[in-house]
Amino acid sequence: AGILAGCSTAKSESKGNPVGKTIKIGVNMELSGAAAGYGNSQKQGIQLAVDQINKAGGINVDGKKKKITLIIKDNKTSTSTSASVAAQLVNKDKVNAIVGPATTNAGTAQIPNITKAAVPSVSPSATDPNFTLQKSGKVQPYVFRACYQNNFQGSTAAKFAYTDLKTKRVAVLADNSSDYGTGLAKAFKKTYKGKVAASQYFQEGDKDFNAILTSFKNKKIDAIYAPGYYSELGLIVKQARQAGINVPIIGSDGMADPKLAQIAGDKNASNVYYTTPFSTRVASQNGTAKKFMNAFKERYNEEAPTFSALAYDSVNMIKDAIETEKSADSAKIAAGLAKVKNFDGVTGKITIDSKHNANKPIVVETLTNGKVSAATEIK
Amino acid sequence: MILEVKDLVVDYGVINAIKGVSFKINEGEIVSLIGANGAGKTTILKSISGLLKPSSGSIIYMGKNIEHHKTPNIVAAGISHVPEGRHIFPGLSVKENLQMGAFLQKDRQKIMESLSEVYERFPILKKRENQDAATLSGGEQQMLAIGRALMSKPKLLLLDEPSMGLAPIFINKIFEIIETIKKQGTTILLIEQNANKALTISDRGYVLATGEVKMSGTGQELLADPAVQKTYLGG
Amino acid sequence: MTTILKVEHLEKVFGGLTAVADVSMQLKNDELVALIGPNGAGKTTLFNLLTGVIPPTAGMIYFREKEKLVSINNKKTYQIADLGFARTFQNIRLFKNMTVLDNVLVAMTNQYKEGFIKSVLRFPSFYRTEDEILKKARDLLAIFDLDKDMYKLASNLPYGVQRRLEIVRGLAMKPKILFLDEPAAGMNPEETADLTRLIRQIQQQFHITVLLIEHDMSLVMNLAQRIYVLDQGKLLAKGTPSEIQHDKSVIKAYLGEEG
Amino acid sequence: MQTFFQQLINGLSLGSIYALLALGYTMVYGIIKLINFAHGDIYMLGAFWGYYVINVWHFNFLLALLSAMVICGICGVVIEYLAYRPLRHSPRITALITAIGVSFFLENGMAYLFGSNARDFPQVVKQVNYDIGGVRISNIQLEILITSCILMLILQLIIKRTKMGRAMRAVSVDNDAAELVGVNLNRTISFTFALGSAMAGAAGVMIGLYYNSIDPLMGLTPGIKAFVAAVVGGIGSVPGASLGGFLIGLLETLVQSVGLSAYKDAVVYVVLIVILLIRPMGIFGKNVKEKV
Amino acid sequence: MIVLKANFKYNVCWLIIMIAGFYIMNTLIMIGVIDSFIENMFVTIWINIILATGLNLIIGFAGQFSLGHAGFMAIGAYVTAIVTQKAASLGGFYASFVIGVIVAVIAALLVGIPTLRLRGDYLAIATMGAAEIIRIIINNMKITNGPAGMFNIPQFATWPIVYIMMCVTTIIIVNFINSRGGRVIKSVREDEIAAEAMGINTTKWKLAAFVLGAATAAIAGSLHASYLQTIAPNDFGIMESISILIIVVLGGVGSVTGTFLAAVVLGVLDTVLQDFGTLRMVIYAVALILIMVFKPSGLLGTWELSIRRLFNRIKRRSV
Ligand SMILES: Nc1ncnc2c1ncn2[C@@H]1O[C@H](COP(=O)(O)OP(=O)(O)OP(=O)(O)O)[C@@H](O)[C@H]1O
Ligand SMILES: Nc1ncnc2c1ncn2[C@@H]1O[C@H](COP(=O)(O)OP(=O)(O)OP(=O)(O)O)[C@@H](O)[C@H]1O
Ligand SMILES: CC(C)C[C@H](N)C(=O)O
Ligand SMILES: [Mg+2]
Ligand SMILES: [Mg+2]
Repeated sequence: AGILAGCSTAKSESKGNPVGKTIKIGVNMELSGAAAGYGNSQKQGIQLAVDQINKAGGINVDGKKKKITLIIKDNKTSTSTSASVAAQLVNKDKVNAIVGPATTNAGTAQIPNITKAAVPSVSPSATDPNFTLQKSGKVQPYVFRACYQNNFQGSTAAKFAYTDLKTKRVAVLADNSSDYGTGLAKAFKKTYKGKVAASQYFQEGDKDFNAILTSFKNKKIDAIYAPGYYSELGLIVKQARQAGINVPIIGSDGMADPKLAQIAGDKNASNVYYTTPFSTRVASQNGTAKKFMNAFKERYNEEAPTFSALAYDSVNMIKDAIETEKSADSAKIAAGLAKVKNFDGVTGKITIDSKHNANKPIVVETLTNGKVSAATEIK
Repeated sequence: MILEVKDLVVDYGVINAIKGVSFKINEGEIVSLIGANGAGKTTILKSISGLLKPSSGSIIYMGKNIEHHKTPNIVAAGISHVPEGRHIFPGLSVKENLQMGAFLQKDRQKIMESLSEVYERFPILKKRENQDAATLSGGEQQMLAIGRALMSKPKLLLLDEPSMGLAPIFINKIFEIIETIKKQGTTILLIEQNANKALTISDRGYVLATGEVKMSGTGQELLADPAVQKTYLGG
Repeated sequence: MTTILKVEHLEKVFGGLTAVADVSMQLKNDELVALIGPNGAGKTTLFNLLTGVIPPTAGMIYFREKEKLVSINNKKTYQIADLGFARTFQNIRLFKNMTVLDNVLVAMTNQYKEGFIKSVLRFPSFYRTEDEILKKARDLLAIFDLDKDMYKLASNLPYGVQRRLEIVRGLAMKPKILFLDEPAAGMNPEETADLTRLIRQIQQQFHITVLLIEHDMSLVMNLAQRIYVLDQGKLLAKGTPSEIQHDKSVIKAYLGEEG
Repeated sequence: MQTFFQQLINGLSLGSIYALLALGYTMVYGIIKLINFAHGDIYMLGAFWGYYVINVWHFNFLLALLSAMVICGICGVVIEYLAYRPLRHSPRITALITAIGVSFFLENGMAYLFGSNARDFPQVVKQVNYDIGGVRISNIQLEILITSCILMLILQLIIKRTKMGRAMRAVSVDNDAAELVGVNLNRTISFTFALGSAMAGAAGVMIGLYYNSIDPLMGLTPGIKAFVAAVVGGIGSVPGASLGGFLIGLLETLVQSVGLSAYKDAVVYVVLIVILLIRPMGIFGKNVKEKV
Repeated sequence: MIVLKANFKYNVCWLIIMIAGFYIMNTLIMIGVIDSFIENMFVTIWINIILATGLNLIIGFAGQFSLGHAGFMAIGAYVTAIVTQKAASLGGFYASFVIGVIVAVIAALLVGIPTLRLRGDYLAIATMGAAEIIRIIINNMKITNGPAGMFNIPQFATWPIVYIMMCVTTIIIVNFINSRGGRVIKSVREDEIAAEAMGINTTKWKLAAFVLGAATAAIAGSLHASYLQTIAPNDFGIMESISILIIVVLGGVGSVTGTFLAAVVLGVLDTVLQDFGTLRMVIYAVALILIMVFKPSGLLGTWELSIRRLFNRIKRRSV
């Protein structure tokens, strides 16, 4: 075996994909499988951004306008397919940058392939703190994200719950099927100064939370922290209210979607809080966001979900990087992305830090009767 | 003439099991098909009752071609088949098995009548009425299979090796029963390894070998034939 | 002649039904004994008890190992088989989707060693063992004129041939005692006569004890040295063929008037 | 004590949902021994049908329910005709794979046509909560509970008392013999699929209404749970399926109420395995011993 | 000794085919025909082959319907991930193979001893449950990093290692099938009662096949983890077991050649379909149904490629 293994090919290191007639952006996305809902929202945001850019003539690359060609591929929410998609994008299609994937798992699976090819990626929603880091703790040179990482969002929620809502005892109910819920829950518990009276989990796709909620009832809690996505959170809010649990329910940006109130029922969606970068309320004050919201509504006939906004920003961060570097070669885009600063995104003013995380203001929105009634910026 | 089979050819995939067989059955007769293992006897019976679709040839029952009819329709027309290996319904009681036999009969009164007729003929079945059919002994299962076939009051009864695996005393009884069924007006097509007994009660018989009719005649003629004696009667 | 198998007060109850009731019997070395009785008498059940397929409700079964009769009541089927029991089944149980040869080789499993490592790495000794048992299997098949069908699937054999193969498979186990359950069922008289000759031949050639169930009296009366008659689970009679043929109770319960 | 009763209600109403789905599973399995993997997806189709007719054609609840049953029944028959019937004489594992294929097709086809996001089910029946000594139960929960019990009884009656039921039982044990007594095999199997699928359709509308959230993948998890329920109860047995459903619902509730929610499914599977080891054919399953 | 010599010839042929495959692959990579994308596709196919051959051994040859293959794969994957993160060396990698196989064998024994008494679909559902239990435990453990899974796993499994392991596991399984053990498990599949009556301890042999299958699944898992460098509990759910089952049935239950063919066909199909977005799985599903309806016994049924037969045919022709 050793002999055969020994004579395998030594790969010559290439230095990224140079730009051609157009700028090629690959999309490695969860379009089918468990995370298809998120992936398809993101695809909408990406397409909107690209169409807007192309309509405006393209991206200014050192004085020359170049249009974007999108190459969209489905990774069916599978790590091995994601790796294969990434390999195809960087080698066959010679893309200059990648947007996606949506999930941390699929996202990390593409890292070896894009790193070898020196093509940067921006994930709109991979939230694991270690996503952008190598094992040694050094930053992954080609990996960026447009969203918060869990620790930041979780600890913000903990502070908000303790300081602003003045809660002393909370129950934590986290989505246990991806890093998102558990990561946020972990960060929350670490920062929260009060007592965590109960800690339970649910799975993606669960529909019945009555048993857990009933068990919370006699725990004398002041609030529930429930990090997860709106499909389950909508049901949690609904069932909690129907069970007579009227304490605040605090969540994360996975809840920031108009569908939450639709599923929960407007009446039930009161006394609900969540951390988010992207707020329809903030948006009304933010020109960029407002334009995005309108364009989105016009094109897709629905309110823009957070995931579309994040994906929209991901594309525009790449545009920003190209413009700073005056080049759309993939290695250059990576360098440009690392320098993104005060970028005016629809999810706020984004600065990429040394760990390739997106720093941006965080807001806590309050739902009352299904409508956002207040938005507090947490510093 | 109640049944006529003309130039019947049946294939199992590439295997040509029946190679052009013709025979007739007159109303009220007992006709035997005899032949070695694998001669194609069962295949012919299955083709008549529609469980197998012939490749070519025709099967004419009471003047109508039935070779392309579906089994339930053939059963409805008055043909009843007691299959090789009995195929009773395990998990159903003896009584339910018999009731299944009258599946196409709508008149409850008639079903009750047939049921008591069958019980009269096979008193053991009455005794085992509520027992799971799967736990019956071989002989009892054989009676049940015949009883079930009689429940539909068939004009033509197809019997596939009814004496297989039965005790000698029982074999005699089965043949007696077949004769009485005939006397009550049912036509019978009988397959038997026990050629001696079968030909004795048969009006006519056909000898089958490798998918073809090799010989035919009245029961007595065949019994007396030296070739038949040698191969099928162990003489 | 020494006793090889001894059964004492054997009983088997299924739910409310006593299928075998207080049966005692003995088989001697090299004997050919028949077991007859009406349908449902419990013959097959008795076979199943003796070969460990089902456990008895009461009673003892002893088998001669070396010089002693030992109880095999609590042994599993495969352990009993290893002691030298072979059988055929009333409804043929061949390994249908395997070749005739493989059917026989499986029966020889416990007669040769072929470790996992050895067979996976294919040491030369692997081929030597395979060669050896292949030859043995082929010789055995030749006796029954089955060697020409060696590579056919068992399911493609005609019924009568399948029954013969089941007997070969049993013999391949090198048994001390062979149980045959209705070996002639579904055979015509000529085939039955062939089978009768064959059974006699193997019994003499291999020196084994044979116990057979059969409804075909031509075979039973030709072959058996002794006959046990079972009725409703109980022993109704035992004796030589001629004794049994004239036994009133046997005629009444089983043979019928013509015999 | 109050908590206990509340959890009991929670468990029963969750169980009634599993039971409702398990009934359809068990029927189809009972008759052609096919694990109809697509059963959960028919349930999803029912929910989506309800969603559209209520939103677009403004059907009332009952009409939506009945029409969903009809439509799903037809779907079941069509699926059987196209995907399973050609495989009637093939190994069972082949049919299982086509069933999986049908399931993929329905899930992804619906995702393609309608998007994979969850959407809210129109609330045509106003939810009313009854409070009995501090224990809450809603009218919809009651409705589901009662419906699944009634359907179970109806099914049991159909199978035990009607001619079609007898035909179904005959087909389930021996195809050839059933045909030989005049049973129309295809019609009987079609009927079974229609019945089982209609029940899944009913479940889709009711559960859609109850949880107020539907999506193309909604059939996956409950489908597998319902199958487990059917197995626990003894697959093929109608009362068994109901019992299995309730058992799993209660078990999940129990596990969650003691705080082990992370291991909810694991506990269900442990219990499944233990039950199978004690009763290899499930609780009500017939132990068909092979006669040697 | 004639048999020995003839077999030596066939074995050498197989060896030459395997080495030739390796060098063709190697050359194509060198001259740039195969880029990392195609390499990726091949490696995925090979890993699937390892998984599906093992499952075919259990389902096709031993006749035990197991739906829990992904669970054993998960064990191998996690052991390798954990071990190589602690000991990031080739030695650590190979050690993780061994440990993974050992853990998987223990798990297979724990699962198999009680459940293999069950039959058919009941066994399927029990093994599926067992695999889910394994997955849920992994999902809730600290050392496995919970649902987030593990990433930054050092890559030791390059394509040559995967290729060699595929050859090795295939040789093991095929040689097992074509020996005493293989005959015995097939007899158990055909008729347990008759096999018992031949002196065969059916429980032991069923378990042997199950454990061997589980061990190869663990190897596949190790390779998967090390090659992809990322694993998560969700990769090893019921759907993964089902997709392995699909390969087995599509190729033909009881045909190793068929498993190879089906893994390649599905692997290529899967790659081609990446461009179809949401429609991807719709097309896949339709393809699956059509293949099964028109080829119910799988692409190859139980047919096996046999060099011996090839030789004989050539010989006959030349005579
Ligand atoms: N399902 C099948 N597939 C392939 N060949 C078959 C099938 N059934 C029967 N045959 C073949 O068709 C031929 C006729 O079989 P058939 O069962 O009709 O014979 P038979 O005369 O009834 O024999 P027996 O006395 O053994 O019952 C035989 O060669 C048999 O091998
Ligand atoms: N597993 C079982 N469960 C219940 N009853 C059984 C079982 N096995 C056999 N029986 C019953 O035990 C009795 C004896 O059956 P057995 O098969 O031993 O009869 P037999 O003498 O072999 O008859 P035949 O000559 O018809 O084969 C029958 O009444 C049968 O129904
Ligand atoms: C879209 C979400 C399911 C992705 C999630 N935040 C993750 O990092 O895995
Ligand atoms: Mg026949
Ligand atoms: Mg018997």
